Amino acid sequence: MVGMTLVSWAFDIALGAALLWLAWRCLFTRNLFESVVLFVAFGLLMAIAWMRLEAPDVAMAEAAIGAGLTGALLMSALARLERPRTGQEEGR
Amino acid sequence: MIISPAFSSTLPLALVASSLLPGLIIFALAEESVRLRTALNLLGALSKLLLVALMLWGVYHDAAFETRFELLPGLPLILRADALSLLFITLSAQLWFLTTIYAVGYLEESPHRSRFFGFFSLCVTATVGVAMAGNLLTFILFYEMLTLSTYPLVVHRGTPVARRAGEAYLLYTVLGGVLLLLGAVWLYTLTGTLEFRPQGIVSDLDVGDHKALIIIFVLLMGGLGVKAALLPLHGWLPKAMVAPAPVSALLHAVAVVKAGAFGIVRVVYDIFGIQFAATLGVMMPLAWLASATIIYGSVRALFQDDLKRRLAYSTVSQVSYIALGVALVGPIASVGGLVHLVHQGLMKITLFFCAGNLAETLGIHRISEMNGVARRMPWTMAAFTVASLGMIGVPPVAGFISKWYLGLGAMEVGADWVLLVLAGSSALNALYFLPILYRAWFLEPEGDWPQERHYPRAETSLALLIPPVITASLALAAGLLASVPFSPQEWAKLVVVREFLDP
Amino acid sequence: MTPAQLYALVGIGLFFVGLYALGVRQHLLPRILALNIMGSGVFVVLVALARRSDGVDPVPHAMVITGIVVAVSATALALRLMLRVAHATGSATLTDTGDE
Amino acid sequence: MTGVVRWAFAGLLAVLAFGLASVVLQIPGTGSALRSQVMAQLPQSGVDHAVTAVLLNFRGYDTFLELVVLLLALFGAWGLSDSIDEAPLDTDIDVLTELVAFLVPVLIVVAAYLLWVGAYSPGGAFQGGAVLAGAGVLLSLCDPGWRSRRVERIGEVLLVPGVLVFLLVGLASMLLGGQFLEYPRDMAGSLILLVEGFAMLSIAVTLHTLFAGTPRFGGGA
Amino acid sequence: MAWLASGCLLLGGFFFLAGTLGLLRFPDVYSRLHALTKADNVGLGLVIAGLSLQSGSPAAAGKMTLVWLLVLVTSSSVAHLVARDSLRRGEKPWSG
Amino acid sequence: MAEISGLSWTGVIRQAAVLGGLWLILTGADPGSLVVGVPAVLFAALVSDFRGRGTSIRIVPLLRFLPVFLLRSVVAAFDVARRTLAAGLPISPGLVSHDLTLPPGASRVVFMNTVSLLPGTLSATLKGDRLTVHVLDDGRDHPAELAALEKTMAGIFPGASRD
Amino acid sequence: MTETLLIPLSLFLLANLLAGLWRLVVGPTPADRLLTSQLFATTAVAILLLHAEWQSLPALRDVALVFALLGAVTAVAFVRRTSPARDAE
Amino acid sequence: MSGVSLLVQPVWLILLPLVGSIMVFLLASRRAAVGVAVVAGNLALVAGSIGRLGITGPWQHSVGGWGAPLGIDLYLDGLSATMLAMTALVSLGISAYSAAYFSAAAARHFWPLWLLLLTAMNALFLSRDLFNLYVTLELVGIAAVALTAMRGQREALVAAMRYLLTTLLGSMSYLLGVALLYHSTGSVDMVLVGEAPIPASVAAAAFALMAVGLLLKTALFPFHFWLPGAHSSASAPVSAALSALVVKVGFYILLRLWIEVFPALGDGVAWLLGILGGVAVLWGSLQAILQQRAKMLVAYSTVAQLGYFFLALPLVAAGGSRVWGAIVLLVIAHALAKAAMFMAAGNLLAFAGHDRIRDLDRVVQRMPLTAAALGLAGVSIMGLPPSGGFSGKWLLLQASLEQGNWPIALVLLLGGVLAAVYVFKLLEHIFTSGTPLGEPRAVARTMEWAPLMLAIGAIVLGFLATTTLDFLIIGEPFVPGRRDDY
Repeated sequence: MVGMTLVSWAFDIALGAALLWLAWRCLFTRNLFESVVLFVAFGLLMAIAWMRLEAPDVAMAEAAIGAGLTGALLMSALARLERPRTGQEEGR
Repeated sequence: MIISPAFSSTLPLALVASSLLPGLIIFALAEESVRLRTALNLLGALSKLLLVALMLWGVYHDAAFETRFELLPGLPLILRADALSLLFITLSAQLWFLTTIYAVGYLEESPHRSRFFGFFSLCVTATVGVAMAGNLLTFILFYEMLTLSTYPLVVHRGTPVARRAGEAYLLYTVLGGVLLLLGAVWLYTLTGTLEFRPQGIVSDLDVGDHKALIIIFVLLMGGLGVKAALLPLHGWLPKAMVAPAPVSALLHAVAVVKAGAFGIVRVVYDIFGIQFAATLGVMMPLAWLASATIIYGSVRALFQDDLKRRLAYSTVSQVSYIALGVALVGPIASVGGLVHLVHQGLMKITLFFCAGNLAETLGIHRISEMNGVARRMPWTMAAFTVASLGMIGVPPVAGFISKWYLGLGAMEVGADWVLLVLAGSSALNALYFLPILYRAWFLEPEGDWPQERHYPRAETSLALLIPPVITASLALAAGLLASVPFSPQEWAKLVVVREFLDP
Repeated sequence: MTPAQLYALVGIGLFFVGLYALGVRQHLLPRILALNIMGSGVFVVLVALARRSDGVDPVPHAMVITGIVVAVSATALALRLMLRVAHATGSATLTDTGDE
Repeated sequence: MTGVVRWAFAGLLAVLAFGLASVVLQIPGTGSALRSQVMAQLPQSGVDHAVTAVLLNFRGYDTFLELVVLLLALFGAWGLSDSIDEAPLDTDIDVLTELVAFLVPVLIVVAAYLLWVGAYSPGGAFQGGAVLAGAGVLLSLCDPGWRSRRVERIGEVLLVPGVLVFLLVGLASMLLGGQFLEYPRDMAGSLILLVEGFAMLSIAVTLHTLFAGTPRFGGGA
Repeated sequence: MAWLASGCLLLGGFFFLAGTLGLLRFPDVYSRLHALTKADNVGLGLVIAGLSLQSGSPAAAGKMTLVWLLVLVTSSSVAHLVARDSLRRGEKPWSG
Repeated sequence: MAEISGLSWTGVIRQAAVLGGLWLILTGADPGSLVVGVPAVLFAALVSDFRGRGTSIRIVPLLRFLPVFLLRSVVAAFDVARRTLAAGLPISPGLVSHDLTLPPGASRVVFMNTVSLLPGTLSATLKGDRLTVHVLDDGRDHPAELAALEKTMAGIFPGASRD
Repeated sequence: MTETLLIPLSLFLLANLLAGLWRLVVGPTPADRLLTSQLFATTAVAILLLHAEWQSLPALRDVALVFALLGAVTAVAFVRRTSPARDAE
Repeated sequence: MSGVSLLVQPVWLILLPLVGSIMVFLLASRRAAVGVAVVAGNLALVAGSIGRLGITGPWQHSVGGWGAPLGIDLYLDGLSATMLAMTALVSLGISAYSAAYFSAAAARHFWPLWLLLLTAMNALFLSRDLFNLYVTLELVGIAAVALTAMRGQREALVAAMRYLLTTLLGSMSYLLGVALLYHSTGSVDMVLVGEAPIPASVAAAAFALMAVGLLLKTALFPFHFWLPGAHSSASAPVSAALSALVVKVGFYILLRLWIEVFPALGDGVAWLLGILGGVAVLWGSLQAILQQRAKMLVAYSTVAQLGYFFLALPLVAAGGSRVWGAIVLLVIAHALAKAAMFMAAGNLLAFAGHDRIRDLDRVVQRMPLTAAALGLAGVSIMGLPPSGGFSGKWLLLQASLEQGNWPIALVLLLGGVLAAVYVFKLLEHIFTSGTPLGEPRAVARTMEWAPLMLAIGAIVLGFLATTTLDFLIIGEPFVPGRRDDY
């Protein structure tokens, strides 16, 4: 059982370290696309972290949002960022 | 005489409203509705005169007029008419009436008249409020309102010079306001009240607080001294000369400088109590300062060629008579100071009206242009002459009465050096007024006037002519009939008796 | 030290990594991502500490779900805004302060 | 930011992080916070799953406001609407269209499943809504033309009921003598399902609109 | 049974490793796609098979099979899409 | 059978049946779930049919193909594993073209996806009817394998013969 | 027996996944990076399923389901939004 | 529950503007009319709540019927009612102004967002649940950002972006603090958290996090960097709403936290915030004096005026609810005056087509009502009598002198002088003559009356100071833990 705990710890430590490293790399790489993909990957690992924290509800929300929709949102934004168009001005 | 409480509490409000409401309505009026505006102005001025008369009668018979409203916790807004307030209110009500007439004539066809008369009315409202303030908070409220309503009048013409004058005016008055505020709040933390009471509210404080009290006194005097143009704080006054003549008249004779002087009287009498202030040892420095201002103003006036500037420095000098009278801590000197509040107002407003007439009718602004002007405008110069002589202190004009009481009062308290001040000041007054009179009456005109305008009925428009004539007459009357009941002198005595001698 | 505490520390770490990036990076996209990562850090703290001796407290889970919805809404808006800024100024940074 | 400032900033943050970390370690891990109360009241809540009970009942007000946040983000995004530049549709997108055609019905069913399962285990309106929004996003991605005028109008209308039904249920519970959102105990389960159902629709439409934008709306009335 | 389950799981893990190694070692995006699509999907399938054998619950097994099916469809489609995308970008396949 | 547009009741029913099965798997056949399940499944079926994606499938050839597919998938995985683990990285990739006989639509897509899962092949791009396949080992006889697979597919999808 | 395998295997898968990060960081093409995220998704599904068994949290299977479904969304967004519409040549 | 008591439930304050927002969103026309009607209705509801508060004292509403700590409680006492009343009044003025200000196309975006902002602020003032406050804070922040960005100009977009990043950062920091508190106390109800024993280090960290988050949103120096850009580049009614209301929200929460949750805060914190407040007063005023554009000047004036709220914090330990009352008085006075100022500045901008101060002398005097609004609002900002600003400053000055706290007194006075300088920098342009540069555009009457009425409100507040202060202490909001009696 001690072995099990050790493995479990190893899993948590690896996951935690990976999360921190991903966050760091995601925020400090100069390549925006890499940032975005790293962020998606970060979301995936976050979902695993929620799982480890016995929060399946949160894991599911994170899976749907962090890994799915946010990724699409970011990709879409990135695409438009690199293909600029003038937005319409309105109001005053 | 029995006055119902409801009446006695609404009368002060009515007095304030009689100029406030017309003022607010005038703001909303179109520029073209001259008649309505004039009618409103006169209506307000007349109704104020009427209310003042009513109040004079009441106060003379010991009636109390008071309105209270809780403004801050434990600090009400108090409007109260006592003898001292009425001295000031009467003066301002009368002069407002006359100045209104004068201003209607003076500003004919100039732009922004609605704005001008609106602020003009607010200015008078503030003056009335200052006069009736029943505590220091109320006083400050109206005192600041006075600042705000006179600023637009100072910069009314909108020229760069006017705006610079306005900036200077604001700089002085705002800083003064800060000093006043600080002093008032500090005082309140010591006493728990700011109400004006005969004998003051601070005399029973610990000796340990006396040092603080002295600082508070200095702060309050600093705040009030700005408007009263006490020596280091007078800088704004000559600059403010750029304002239209009725404004100058109002600033110098009635509203602003008098509010400052009146405030000094109030603080000395009803906050500190004159005897206590004397024991604090703050009165002698005030007397010295006032004396210095008197001499300094006169000397500066001597070297001005611009007529209004000369009159302005004369104001600096003359207003300090009031402070001096109070600072000497004697009933007789006090009468002199208080009565000068009225007398100086009457005389100085006459002078400014006349200066305005010269500028408006002939385009004359400088003394060196005044040669022979009396031949062209005898009535105006007659009024000017009466007022100048009064300023110098020639009997029987009102100014003599003031100086007489001041001199007597000084001797009574053993401050003989004041006589020297008075004498010196009078001599300087003579030095800067008599040459003007000489030029006007005895020298030949040097060709055409700078910008002459002709009027069918008289030497100038009647609206411009009548007010100075009346004020000159009043100044003369105040001197001649000084002992008649309700004369300024008698009323000043009443004030002194009630607030000074009665325990 | 428990795993919960480990994750709480990771959450703190994420919060500060995000904060540092928010302060240092110029481009708006990493800054928006930084806020999201900071948010994740906070959520992790909230959920990690919910693992108590006697079971899991569901209230923070509900809070975090609410927080995630709020975060995604804000992110969507921020991305929109970033695009408009980029189109209007020609660069997706805030170096051009527009304070003139 | 210059190097020195950067290092100073990093150092400061490091110090703060260590401080905060030590504080977090001091928080007592004992005590059950609100767990015991949630568990005690769970039978009254109308659902069997604690998180859903908290989200939709105990702290339903937060969820209500969360729907308002979504609506707000949408209104805000509309104010910023920009011309949308879709990649032009190419001719041979068989794999993509078939993938989407395969996934969309599955996503719809799974979304409904998550909604239903929320009463018993993890899941619920938000997760379901996100999955459903995924379907919308896929549709927008592979076929920008799918949002016809009619679909758009339906979408616009569907934005609202999430908040509105929640609100009406809350008001009804007030009229029945309770507080706002105090469901009658025996109806709580059905009411929560009702609220969640509409919330899911609105969440999905909102998330999808946030992704896809609304070119028409931006043009003004 | 347990042995079979364990075997499936281990084999699944092995394929995952292979997929990752392929991703790391293969020279271009196309060959990496091969590695990923084939190895990881089969790896996942084996893991799922092992878990299904282990849990013995048909409901769980059904759900897991469903998951596998979905992953299969999406990842093969995505593989195609990514390959097409790379070709369009002018990404030359590695040769030799 | 497959309708390009409009509503076909058989299509809806077939879709509904498939999705209903999905629902039952998801919920573990909980009868209480039908309150949500029935409308959701019907709605999803309608949506999918509105979009004209109904396709009929022959069950028997499908069942016959499944084990083959599974086996070859595993083979494919082993193939990849072998190549990645080998020291010399024994691959020689290349592109192979293949002209499709399957018509556009589901069958073609299923074919392409299957190609990607089978050993050594990855459907890379499609232009018109010409499918480009990326192969890991260009030495093998890919055209034949592809043609065979296509034939199997045509058997599974009855509507997909090209004549 | 199998029980004891679950958690080491998930740790192994995690390590696997982290190794994949290398590809994510070096790229070189966007497609390579995206591929890695697909690897992550698949591996994460496996980890989730393993944990569902091990932690006795069947709900995690639903999470895995959501993963499997929505992992495609990012990829589709990638190919549709960032890629050129036609061939480069 | 009788009909009347059903109607004066606090939830209506949230539901009415929310439903209104959805309505104007769905409407095809008449958005402004509906919007103004909703805001007027909101004022009526607030009046009703105030009436009930006067009769029955403070009351609470447990949403969902659970009650804290499991559920969320809404709570209304003198303080929250005062903030609600302030919001209702100012937003009515802003709404009237906006009805004339926005074109039909812009109105379509403005009204739904604006009513949601009102919803959010009402919800925030009613909440006493720390997590619920986070949600409402986000609502307020996002709505404010969206409104800022709505104008679409370059500066507005950049400023909105910076604002968004700042406000989100603030929310995150706040939420982390909430997380620490929740896990130390097992509750997010303010009163319960305040009563629970919290380890000192945790309390300190939580307070620091929450305070920094809120200060970012309140733009206390040195966190004010985002404010001038955002407040000056937004459209006039939005600027008014941001400066008058939105920045107060963070301060309000901080105030509640200070009293309820962290009553044992040491003098050090008060002094730290006080010093920052003092610097804000001086720095903001100086910056305002240096500005060349009217809206920037007014925006920096907000930085300065916000400083007063914090400047007074070192006094509250000894001064108690009197000092709090004075601060709240200043908050209200600033809300009224600053809204008026921003709308007046908007009129100048609309009329002249620019807001360069040195070229304004041909503009201001053409709009006497706007000039009057500027002047009266300026009176309150300068702290001259009679005005709410004066009353507040008087009370603070009194408290600082009573406690012998001279530095604060001096900053108070100096701030007033500096305020006079920048206010008159604008005002002096009323009194010049000349023809306008370019073609002036007429401004709708309501756009002139709305700021004037608010400015008059700021003056009238000076006369209602005692009433306000008496009302404010219903339920003793400034005494920790007193709210459990109800």
